[in-house]
Amino acid sequence: MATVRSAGLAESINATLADLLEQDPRLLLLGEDIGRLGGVFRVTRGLRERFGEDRVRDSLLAESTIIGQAVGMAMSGLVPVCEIQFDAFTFPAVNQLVTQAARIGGRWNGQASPGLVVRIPTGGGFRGVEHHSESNEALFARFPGISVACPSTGEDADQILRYAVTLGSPVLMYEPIRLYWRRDAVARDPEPARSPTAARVVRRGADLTVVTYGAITHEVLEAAHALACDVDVEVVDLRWVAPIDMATVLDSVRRTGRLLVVHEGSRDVGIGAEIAASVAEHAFDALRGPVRRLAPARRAYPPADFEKDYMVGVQEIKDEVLVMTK
Amino acid sequence: MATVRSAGLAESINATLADLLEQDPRLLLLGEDIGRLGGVFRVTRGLRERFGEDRVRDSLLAESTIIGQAVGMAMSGLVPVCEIQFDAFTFPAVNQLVTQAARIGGRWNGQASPGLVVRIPTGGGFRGVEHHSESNEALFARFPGISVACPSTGEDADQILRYAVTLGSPVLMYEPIRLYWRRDAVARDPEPARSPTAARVVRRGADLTVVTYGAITHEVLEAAHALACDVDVEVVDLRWVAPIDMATVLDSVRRTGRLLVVHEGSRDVGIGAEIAASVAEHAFDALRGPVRRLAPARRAYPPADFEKDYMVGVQEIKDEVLVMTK
Amino acid sequence: MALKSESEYATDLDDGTRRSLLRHMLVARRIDEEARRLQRQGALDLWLSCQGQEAAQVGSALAVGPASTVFPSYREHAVALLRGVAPDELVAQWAGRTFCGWDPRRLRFFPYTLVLAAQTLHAVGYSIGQRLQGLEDFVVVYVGDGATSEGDMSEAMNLAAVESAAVLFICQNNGWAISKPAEEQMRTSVAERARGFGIESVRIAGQDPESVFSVCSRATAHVRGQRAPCLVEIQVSRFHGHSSSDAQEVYRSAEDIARTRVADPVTAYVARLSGLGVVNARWLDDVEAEVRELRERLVKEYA
Amino acid sequence: MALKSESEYATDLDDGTRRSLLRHMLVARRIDEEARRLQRQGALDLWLSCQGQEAAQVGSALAVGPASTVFPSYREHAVALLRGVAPDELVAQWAGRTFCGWDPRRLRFFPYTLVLAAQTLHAVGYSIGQRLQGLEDFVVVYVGDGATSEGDMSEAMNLAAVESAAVLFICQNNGWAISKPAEEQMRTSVAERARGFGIESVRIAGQDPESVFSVCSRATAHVRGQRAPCLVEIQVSRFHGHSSSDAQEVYRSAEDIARTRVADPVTAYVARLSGLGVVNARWLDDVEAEVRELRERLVKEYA
Ligand SMILES: Cc1ncc(C[n+]2csc(CCOP(=O)(O)OP(=O)(O)O)c2C)c(N)n1
Ligand SMILES: Cc1ncc(C[n+]2csc(CCOP(=O)(O)OP(=O)(O)O)c2C)c(N)n1
Ligand SMILES: [Mg+2]
Ligand SMILES: [Mg+2]
Repeated sequence: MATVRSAGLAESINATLADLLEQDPRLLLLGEDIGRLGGVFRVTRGLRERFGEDRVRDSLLAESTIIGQAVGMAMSGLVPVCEIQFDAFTFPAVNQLVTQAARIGGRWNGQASPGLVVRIPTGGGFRGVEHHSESNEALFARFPGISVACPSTGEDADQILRYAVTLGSPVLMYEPIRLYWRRDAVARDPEPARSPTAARVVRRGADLTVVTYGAITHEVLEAAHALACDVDVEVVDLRWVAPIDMATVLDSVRRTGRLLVVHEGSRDVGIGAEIAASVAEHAFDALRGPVRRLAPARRAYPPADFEKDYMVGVQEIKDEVLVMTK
Repeated sequence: MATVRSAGLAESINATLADLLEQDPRLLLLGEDIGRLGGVFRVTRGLRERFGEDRVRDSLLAESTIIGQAVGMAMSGLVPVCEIQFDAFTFPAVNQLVTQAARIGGRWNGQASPGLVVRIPTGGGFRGVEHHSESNEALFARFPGISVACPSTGEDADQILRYAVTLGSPVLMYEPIRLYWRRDAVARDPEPARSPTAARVVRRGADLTVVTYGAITHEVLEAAHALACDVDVEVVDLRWVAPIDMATVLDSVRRTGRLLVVHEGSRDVGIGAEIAASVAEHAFDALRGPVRRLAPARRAYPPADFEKDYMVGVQEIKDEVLVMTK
Repeated sequence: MALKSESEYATDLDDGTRRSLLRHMLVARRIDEEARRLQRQGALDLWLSCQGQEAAQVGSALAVGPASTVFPSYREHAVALLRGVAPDELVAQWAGRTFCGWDPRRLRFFPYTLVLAAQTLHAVGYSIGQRLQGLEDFVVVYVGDGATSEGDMSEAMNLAAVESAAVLFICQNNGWAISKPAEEQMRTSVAERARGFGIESVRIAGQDPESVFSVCSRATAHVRGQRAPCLVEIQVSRFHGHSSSDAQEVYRSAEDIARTRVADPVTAYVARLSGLGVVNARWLDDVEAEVRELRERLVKEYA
Repeated sequence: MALKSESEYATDLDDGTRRSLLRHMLVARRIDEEARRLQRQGALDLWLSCQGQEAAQVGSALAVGPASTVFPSYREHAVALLRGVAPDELVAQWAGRTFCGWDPRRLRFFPYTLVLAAQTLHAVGYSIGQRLQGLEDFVVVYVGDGATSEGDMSEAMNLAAVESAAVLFICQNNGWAISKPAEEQMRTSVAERARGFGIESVRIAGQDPESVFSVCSRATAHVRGQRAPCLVEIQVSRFHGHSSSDAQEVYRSAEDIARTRVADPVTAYVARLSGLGVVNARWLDDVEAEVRELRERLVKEYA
């Protein structure tokens, strides 16, 4: 299995943020402990020293304040890039995100286009304590007016961020915590995505399509490589879960005839459901067998000792692919 | 088309609440304006006079306070039945619902089982102003530890409430605003649901299964009756969207070979996606054609003048059924 | 400057300002009456009347001046009209045509927010954002007594205090949040609560537009001078139900409603300025004629 | 009763109480040291040290008495131990075994809440619920300085004030919310903020367990006597980083950290009681022996 070395996600995002701050005076960063400390994951390390405390702002400890204030700043013409400290702490800000940030454009009859980005460290696998390992991207994917990105590499995060700050409506970017410092990755198909918002076929294959996104893309690729002699798996990295690039997914399934969706967020009413349902509607005739989803069951992310049972691993992915293709 | 007269949903819920308050001294009601006023929809009318202000409590104007306080009350052994004034105003309480109410049982290692019900007026079609016509049940359906009910009749609401107060974990009940005072309904198959949490086949049919829930069940039944000469439609009223009674759905689809899901909440990453995905996985071989979903697109509920275009009506349901069966 | 109690403010307004106050109050009252009528006829889906709150709204809106940016709640119709929102633009959202009938940017009067207290954080964020860009950062945000219970209001006060943001909070305490009396919504007052966060505040009666104007002028000067937030709590009366869907007779005593109506700030100010000779019948007729035209245009557009 | 400032409290505790305070402080310190060690060895995933906050925790926990129900935040290890949580039960959640290692109901010490300030509303609701059932309704809720910025904290204070709930809020202000200094988190103090909501409050230094005990005893008497909430803000020092993952050297000056350590409440109280002859070497040895056993059991279970 060919692996490549690359910058960790944290390093890559840090560099992109620095570059964006450099280029656009309207941009500022806002979040708990992002300044002095450089963030609990050190993603914003060094930026306060470089750009000053006005532009790299240690916010109050209140997530509704972070987003509500950012909405106002965006109205004033700034482009706030917020950080929520851990995925689960987005909940106190749900009201400001869903009923306010997402709706300003419509409420202002298109006269306001808030540039607003929210970076959210997400996902498990690092023995986090309660509430520190969640994957809640599907919550926001339902809501109109919000875009949701889930990069699995530093390059994607870079492209997403650069696009997000220009979009004029809120973008949430979910950053997998366990990729922040990971430096080696399974090699990917070199063909780039068609556009900043497009999905990307990261491995070409003929027998079965796996649609995935975020950190677990790495496990999917690993499984695909491990199975290479038996099954030729195509892997689609969605990169965005709202809106979803269904064209790329449908195109792939029409070629392979089989669909497996794999994600780290829990299964029920999740992104996998949306993909499976769309494929079962729009590529029904191409399907050679049932569409399947592989994702944690609908239960709380458990204490660290039990997270292995909860999370989907390379072995389960391999097993699932084999069941579907035998 | 046979229609029957029945008590409106508001009247029915009022009677059930009165009965529950009568029977169980641990039960209390908590919500904005539910006491003196009897609720903005008058669902709790007369109850404060009858049971006193301690048990029918006009809460502070803060949804996080309502739920957070109810969590504490539930810990003390009471069974709070809360009301949120309109669906969209649940958002300030999302944190208390998802990270707290839903997780107490697990956090206490099963030693606490909070009895906690939240009644939420939902849905559109009455020319409501911004934020007053939403259907956000799918948001909560994702989260473990919360059950979500969506009754379409007074009898179902009654059965759901009586079950919910005994469950020992939070239940959200979405009450369609436009059914509060509606007194006539298309006749339903008399066979009752197998259990309080089961879906119910409200119309037997052979050609196609429509899975639906909540207020729009009435439009689905109307459409089914209107098409009766051409297509024999089976209608499944889910009644609960979390957990979902997939057995009843799969059983139906295995008989009819076709699935259409209809709901009022927006389509993407919604309940319909979950149903369609599960059917495409577990009843794939029974399917005679693509599964389809009929639900509003991913955009904000519009101003009243445009709600007709947004909502799914009887005509669209009929059209969809005909397309799928021709 | 520390804010003083209402009685310490001399109300030495010039006659032009006084007439301006009265004119805006009369316009607001008449448009509100027309909107209520339109609602009863089915032309509007809903109406939240501002009757009884005109002195508070006009007095404060005139005091803060046109350079300020206003974040309203949803009942600030008198402020809206004073700011240049046309009557037909004002009612458009209550007729189900749009979420905001006016041009928020041009008027610096932002859209109504129906999710209570959410706008308070936007207001503070906007002020900070303006300041960071070296732009006019004086912001006024309106909020009701009931809405102050929402966490966002407290968070906004804390943020404004910590950032020393140039935000004037105006709480119109009309004694009710739908059916919940303000005394049961809080133990103290909104003004006391603001001080707890480190925000200077004052609580005043809202019957007399001149004292409201004076207090809000000084509060404005304070915010601009100190570049620090300030809160003015204005006690007003709500004449009608919470909205056109609300029958306040269910939860409010007949005497209380009657008492409210007697203390009508509009009729009282008409009487006062007439008595002082600041306005006369001719002036009043002119205003009524002007208003009649506005109403006719409104009726033509909506009825 | 109005709460008085710290100096007005005579500290006329009996020697038994004094020894009890010291004993609990020593146990907490040693268990915390062991937990830090276990974390460094990889036996615990994370540890949030309570070192420097023992006087505040032990003084308050002893004062409120065993009949109270405690809603902790997540750093109240000294309170936990005093309440009867065994050391291995205490660290179980930080070792990834469970979300709560003890029996919350039996100990009336409820699970830690990691979503900041959420527990403040539970505490008030619980107290109201108990009162409605005619049961013991005295509740103590702990919260950090940073967490008070969350809307839930303000909502809880308002609810407690309006309902006159028997809740004692204890804010341990350790000067930091991870890397954010408390002075930048608020303009005033948590105590002042509480008063704004109509809650009696007092702000005290948290070095001396006796004055904490006295103040919290009176606050308890106030809550129980008046059936009204009360807030005690206790200024404490955080010796170590926010958690074992946090290198406070990045954002905190070396002098500040050093200053903190000098003012160690545990060593100071050992010295004081030794000097007064309330404890002697033998007594201290006995405590250390007892603690050694607890530590050994802990290490056996986790290392
Ligand atoms: C978050 C939220 N919860 C509930 C409501 C429903 N609601 C609309 S207005 C209102 C009362 C508001 O009272 P107050 O703030 O005093 O303003 P007033 O209507 O008296 O001007 C309520 C409960 C809402 N709009 N938003
Ligand atoms: C809602 C929420 N936001 C953010 C966090 C992350 N977080 C955990 S502790 C902490 C700082 C808390 O500071 P403080 O309340 O002063 O308590 P201390 O840790 O100093 O005891 C933060 C930001 C969280 N746990 N919950
Ligand atoms: Mg009011
Ligand atoms: Mg702290």
